[in-house]
Amino acid sequence: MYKINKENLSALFSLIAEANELYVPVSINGAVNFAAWDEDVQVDLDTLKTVKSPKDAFFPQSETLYSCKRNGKKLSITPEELSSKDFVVFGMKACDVKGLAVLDKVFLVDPVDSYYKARREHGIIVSLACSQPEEACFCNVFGIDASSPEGDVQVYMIGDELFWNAVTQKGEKLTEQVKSLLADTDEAKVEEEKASIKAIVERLPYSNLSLDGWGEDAVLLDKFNSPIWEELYKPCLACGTCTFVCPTCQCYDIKDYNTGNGVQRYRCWDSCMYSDFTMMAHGNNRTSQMQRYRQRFMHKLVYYPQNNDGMYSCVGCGRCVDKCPTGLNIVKVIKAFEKGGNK
Amino acid sequence: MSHGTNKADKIKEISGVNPLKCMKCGKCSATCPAFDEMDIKPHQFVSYVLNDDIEALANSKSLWKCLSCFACIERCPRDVKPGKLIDAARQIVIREKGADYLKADEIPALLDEDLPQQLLVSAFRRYRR
Amino acid sequence: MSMNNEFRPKIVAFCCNWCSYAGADLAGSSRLQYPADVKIIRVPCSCRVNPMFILRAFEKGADGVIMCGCHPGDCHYSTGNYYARRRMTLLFSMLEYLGIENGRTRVEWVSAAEGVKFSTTMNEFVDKIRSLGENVRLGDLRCKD
Amino acid sequence: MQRLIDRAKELLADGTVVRVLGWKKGDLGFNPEPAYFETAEALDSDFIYDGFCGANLSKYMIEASKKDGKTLVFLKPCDTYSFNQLIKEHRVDREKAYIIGVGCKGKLDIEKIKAMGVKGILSVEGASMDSECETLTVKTLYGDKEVSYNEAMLERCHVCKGKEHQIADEVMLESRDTKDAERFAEVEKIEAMSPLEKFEFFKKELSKCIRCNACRNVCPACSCRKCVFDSTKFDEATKANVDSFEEKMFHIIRAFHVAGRCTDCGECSRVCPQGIPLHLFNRKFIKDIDTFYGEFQAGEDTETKGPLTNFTFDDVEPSIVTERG
Amino acid sequence: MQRIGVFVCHCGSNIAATVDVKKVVEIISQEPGVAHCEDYQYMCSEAGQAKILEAVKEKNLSGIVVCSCSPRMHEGTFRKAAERAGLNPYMVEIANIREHCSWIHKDMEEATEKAVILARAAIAKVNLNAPLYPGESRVTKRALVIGGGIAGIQTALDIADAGYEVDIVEKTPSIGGRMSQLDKTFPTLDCSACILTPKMVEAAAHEKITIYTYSEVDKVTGFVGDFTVDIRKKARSIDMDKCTGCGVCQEKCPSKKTPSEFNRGLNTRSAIYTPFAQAIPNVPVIDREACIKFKTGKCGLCEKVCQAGAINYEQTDEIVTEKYGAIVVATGFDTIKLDNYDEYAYNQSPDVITSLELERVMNAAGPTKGHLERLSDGKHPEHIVFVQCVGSRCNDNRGKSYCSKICCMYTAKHAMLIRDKYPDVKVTVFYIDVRTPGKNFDEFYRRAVEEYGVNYIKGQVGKVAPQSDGSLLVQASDLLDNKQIKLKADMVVLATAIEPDPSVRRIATMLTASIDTNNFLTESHAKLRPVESPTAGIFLSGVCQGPKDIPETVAQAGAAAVKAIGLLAKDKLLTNPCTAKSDELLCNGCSVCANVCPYGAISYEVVQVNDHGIREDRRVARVNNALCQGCGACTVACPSGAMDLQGFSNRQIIAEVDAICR
Repeated sequence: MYKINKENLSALFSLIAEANELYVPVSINGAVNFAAWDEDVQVDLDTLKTVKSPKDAFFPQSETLYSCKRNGKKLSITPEELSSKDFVVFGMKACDVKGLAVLDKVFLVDPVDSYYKARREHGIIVSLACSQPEEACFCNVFGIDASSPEGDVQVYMIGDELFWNAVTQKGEKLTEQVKSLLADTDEAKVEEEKASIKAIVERLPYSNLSLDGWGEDAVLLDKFNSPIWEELYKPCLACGTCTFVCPTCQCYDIKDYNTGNGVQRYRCWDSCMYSDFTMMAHGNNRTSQMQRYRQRFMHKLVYYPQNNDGMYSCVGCGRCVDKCPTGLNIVKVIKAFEKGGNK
Repeated sequence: MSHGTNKADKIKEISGVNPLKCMKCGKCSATCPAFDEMDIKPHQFVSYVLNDDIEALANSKSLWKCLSCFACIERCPRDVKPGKLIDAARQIVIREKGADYLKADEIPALLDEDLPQQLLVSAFRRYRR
Repeated sequence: MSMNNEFRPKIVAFCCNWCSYAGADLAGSSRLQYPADVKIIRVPCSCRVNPMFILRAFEKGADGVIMCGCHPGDCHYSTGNYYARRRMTLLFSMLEYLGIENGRTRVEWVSAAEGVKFSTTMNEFVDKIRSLGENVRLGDLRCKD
Repeated sequence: MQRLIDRAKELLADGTVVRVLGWKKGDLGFNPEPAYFETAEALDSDFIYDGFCGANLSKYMIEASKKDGKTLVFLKPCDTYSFNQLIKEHRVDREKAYIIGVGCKGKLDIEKIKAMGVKGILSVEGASMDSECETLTVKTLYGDKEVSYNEAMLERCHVCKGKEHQIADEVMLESRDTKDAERFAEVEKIEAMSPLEKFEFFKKELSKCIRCNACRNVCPACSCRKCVFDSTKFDEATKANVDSFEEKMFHIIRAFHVAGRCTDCGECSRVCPQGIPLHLFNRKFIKDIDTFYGEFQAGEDTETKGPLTNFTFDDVEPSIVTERG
Repeated sequence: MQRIGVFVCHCGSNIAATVDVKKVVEIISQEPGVAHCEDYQYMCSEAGQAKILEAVKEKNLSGIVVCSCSPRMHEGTFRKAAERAGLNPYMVEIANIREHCSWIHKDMEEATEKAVILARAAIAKVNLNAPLYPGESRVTKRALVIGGGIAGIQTALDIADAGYEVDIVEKTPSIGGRMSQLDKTFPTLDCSACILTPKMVEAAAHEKITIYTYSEVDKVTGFVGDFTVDIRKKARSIDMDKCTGCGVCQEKCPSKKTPSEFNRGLNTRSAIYTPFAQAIPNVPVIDREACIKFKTGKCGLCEKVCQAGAINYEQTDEIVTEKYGAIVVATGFDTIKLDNYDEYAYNQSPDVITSLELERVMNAAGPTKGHLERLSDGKHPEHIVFVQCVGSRCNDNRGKSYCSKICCMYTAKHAMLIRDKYPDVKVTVFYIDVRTPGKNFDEFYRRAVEEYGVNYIKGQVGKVAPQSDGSLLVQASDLLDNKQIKLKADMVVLATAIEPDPSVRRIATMLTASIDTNNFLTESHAKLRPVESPTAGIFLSGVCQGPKDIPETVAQAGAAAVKAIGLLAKDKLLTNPCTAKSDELLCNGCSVCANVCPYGAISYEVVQVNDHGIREDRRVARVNNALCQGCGACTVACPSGAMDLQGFSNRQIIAEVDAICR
């Protein structure tokens, strides 16, 4: 266990950035999102949740897959180079880190997504414990411990100090790189902080949310055919906010961009809330917003767990609770089914 | 008449007049109150400029007989404004003689709103002598 | 000309079929020169010009976009250019508001008889764009390579 | 609020309407959602109308107009402009709506309260229509906080268009005058910037855009069945901003397509998850329209020609943009 | 993907001198989609077109790009060639590498590069072209002539003689127009009335001609072959069927102070009046602004004296709606106002008159019964001065930049007539140029000088000053003598510039016919289509198109008639297939497109749609192809992109943009 005074954070970042690309929560006109660090950005480690989850450090909102260039009637194709430089994502929360585990089960199983895999290999996670969990948080419902986030290095912000605890080999390596700035310390203060976080988590409004009737054991068709969906979806605007702020949503679309002299094929996040999601030549297999709305939550709470040994593809970060323009969210879905006898 | 090119251009520049627009109607001469005293008549100013014969214009009596009353400018149907041409010719003569007591850019400061333009023109003439 | 490194802007000119395109034809038959940087797209009427076309041109690398139509009152379709005038006024104002140099867009009314005006306008516009330099504020970087 | 519930129950009971479109209590006390109610019981247990009911329900009337029977809809003064505009565009059916114009004391923005550093909010007191609407008491995991009602209001309420409903079958509850800022002040501030400052300002704001389309989808004027950015008609279909140009394209065109139709209801800015002041685009068009073509407020009536479907022979030329500097 | 053939024309050296045609072919051959590319000397020639036919056949082409002159020149030619080759004619696009490239550039490298880009844009567009098929629209076999002067009368007679119905709309109470105000006509000196009146009578009696006098065109909708026109028959206050034209009412009318329009205000008329004795119809109108009955409610004398009982004070304006296949504009001219020409003292002295006023003075039915006398004191003039080019050929903003064309000749006529009738009167004409192109025109002018002793002086009049003795001091220059001269005259006659009748602006707007800065209607082509407006179905007759004299007017009237007859003779017209089209699956039914459509071509209907499995009733826009003229206003107004323009679709234009910016 090491520590560093907050005053020296800038030096720490600077040192990390010498050998790695560095992503930190950055505030732009009040909105905090992960972004590349440089000396001019306004780092914000106090805001609990970034608007977007940090998943796009590993799975960017859009990325080029390959480029075609045209020369007369000839085409040449250049695949995009895979990520080859180490990068550090500093300040991911327990839920965000767990979100990657959800993505891993999608992108790292056969067929492996090489773009994602390369980023996972080169990505070093410095996770930050949540000293002040907020009302929309319910990570504990999915067995996540906000006081002890996974990652390569765990850090704690306590008072004027940041405590640094390398967990993995990658973490050790990073620690070596920045050791000059770190001081040795014991774990007493960190243990105190953990207890304090746990106490707050127990008082969270959603901490007792029950997942009974969902997950691996859910009766799929009962849930699918439930009339409750009809009532739930109506305010939905069909925007993509919930999916784009979510740390676990992994759907993407592949599109071509005509640059004039060729084409860049890129992929970008898609949202199952959109009417043209999975649009095919014959049309769309989900024709109503109710079906699209149902898809999102069935996927998070039923399909994904049933395909992945009971692992939910929700980590309880509560971003959808905070950001839905019409006040809809996964908690309301779970509660509605609970009220309706879970069918 | 090779001497004239620059001067003719200068006259066009100073006056802002395109003498090619003249359709030779003679309304300027018909209007001019100083017609009888002029050796070169207002409608001829245009031809002299067109023919680059600025020397003759400069040596003419007309140059100093023009009252700058602007009747020809007012009446000209083609926007040719012989009055402006003669005025420009006058300026050229004055400048050449180096008797330019006032520099053009000093004038605006000396102007007041009530001062008639004609006075200014005749002032130029008077100071030359 | 293209041998030296002089900036050669890409300029798109939308011309209505009835007046401005014919005006451009007249400029041509009168042999009135204007730079080859200007490329004309024929549209039936200035009211056919969608703001999306103009943004698209910038997206794909244009440095300036000019729209020409019949003089107000002379529209072949009687009212098209009046609508176009409002649309372009608002669009240009918005571009200026977003910090895009406001000389990059222009509207000029050119009749079929105004070949001279057409070529003068194009010369002026090209000069303006050359003085503004390459368009970096409104374009898609992917189209630059 | 009880009066609203009672009146809605009456109208349901006497068959005037078959459903009620209003707001339903959220689970956190400050996240109500738009909802339909078809029974008295549902109204009794779930209906709410307080400072957090900012959602403009007029756009939901597009779908409600397709349903059988009349829908009772609660519209705040500013929402009625949108409803009128939708009538003008044949998107809603006046005959299918029973409109209760409901008073408004200024709507609250939970994001503004959070931005004041208030964390872990459990409940907010003082947001009800019966309260004085001066101070909010915010109970949080980390203690109670007091917040000024006005400071927690949405931007749009500070430039409120007024307490009058533009269309309604009846009006209930008092409104409060909340206007304390100039509508175009922010736009003017930007207009006064140098081109580079403007460019940097919008670049920064738009860099936050994640193209979630919330602004578009919530907008009562953006009611296209299929948006141009979702169709192939212009070859401009995009799902994510890959290049900064695409943010500009999207937001310019979004604002342009609603120019002259936008009532300035402020929903776009309210719903943006990244807090982009999207109204600055729409309001620029409104300001320009007012300046160039005479004052125009979309949604004041259902007949007047919109400024972009209208003209005068001596409209200003586009060169005005360059000439005024 | 299309299989595109690209044909690059040399146009002799017009293109090839500046554009490296071979290089264009070389580069364009490598463009994707280009299955054939060749160049040729003259693509528009028979041999050139044959190359297209051959290539289409051999290479199985589906689209064609011709890099040549302006599409305004030969688009039609190449479309026809494509059609002969078995392609849809709308699968052709033109890259304008002559007017827009070779003719305006000098640097060969630059011009070649540009030609390639223009060709690419055309290729990009044609890639998205789809076959288009013109629709058919019917032709209403009836023509409307607006204006009942000699131009309108002649056009109407010619059309009617060909067997088609014609309506004349004339805004004054009688047909006849300016010609009826003239005394004699040059160069034959026929009496104007003697040659005009028979034509007026013939028109009135013609079974195919309907004349609406004291009427105006109120509204025009529709398009070539199928115009619908509202004609406002202004309340005449006379029952035309009952009136016998006896004239008693006019005699008895106590209100006689209104300036006579027909006599150019030189004398007065009664409130109930016919403009002149030979008026057709010979039915008076009541000028309600002058009529005592209408002003005060009292009087009613005319009603009392009218034995036919034709007076009807209750009459109101009546709107007649009629359909026409063709419309001829013959709105004629007026003289310009002289308010800005103080130097001629027109407003100061009654003895300074315009030439048109002199016509009335010389006319036996005019204010002086044909006696030449000063209007101020009735004295016989000793010296008359004519001033030419008053307000014509003026570059300032007081007059007109053009030559009014008729003044030289009528001034010679006036001078000659005066000298003939009153040899004692001295006549001086001040001229700038005497313009007499026309058969027997110069001879006529020379006779005035040589036989009648008219004194022509080259020089313009600078000033006319009324003197205290009632005479007029005319100050002018004599350019040939290089003298300034001052003459004493008794009358001054101003050859005032003519301008299109002010009513033409409103009419042109209604017809969507274009008009130039001088308010003359624009012809479709200055040389090759001089009597057609660019707006299909609108034809031009007389001075509304440009200054002209009577023989020219009559000739043009005949030409306009022939063009109209050519149109009316067709049973069906092919419509432009480049019309707007709405995608009903995307249409919001918001009406914004209809709001900007100048032709009322868009309507709405509720239809059941199947939107990818969702069936519902929707209000959607429908475009009437016969009405749509393809301007595209709707396509931009439509936010969803549901409305698109065939032949100039969003994607086509975008493809051109992309190709140019690439």
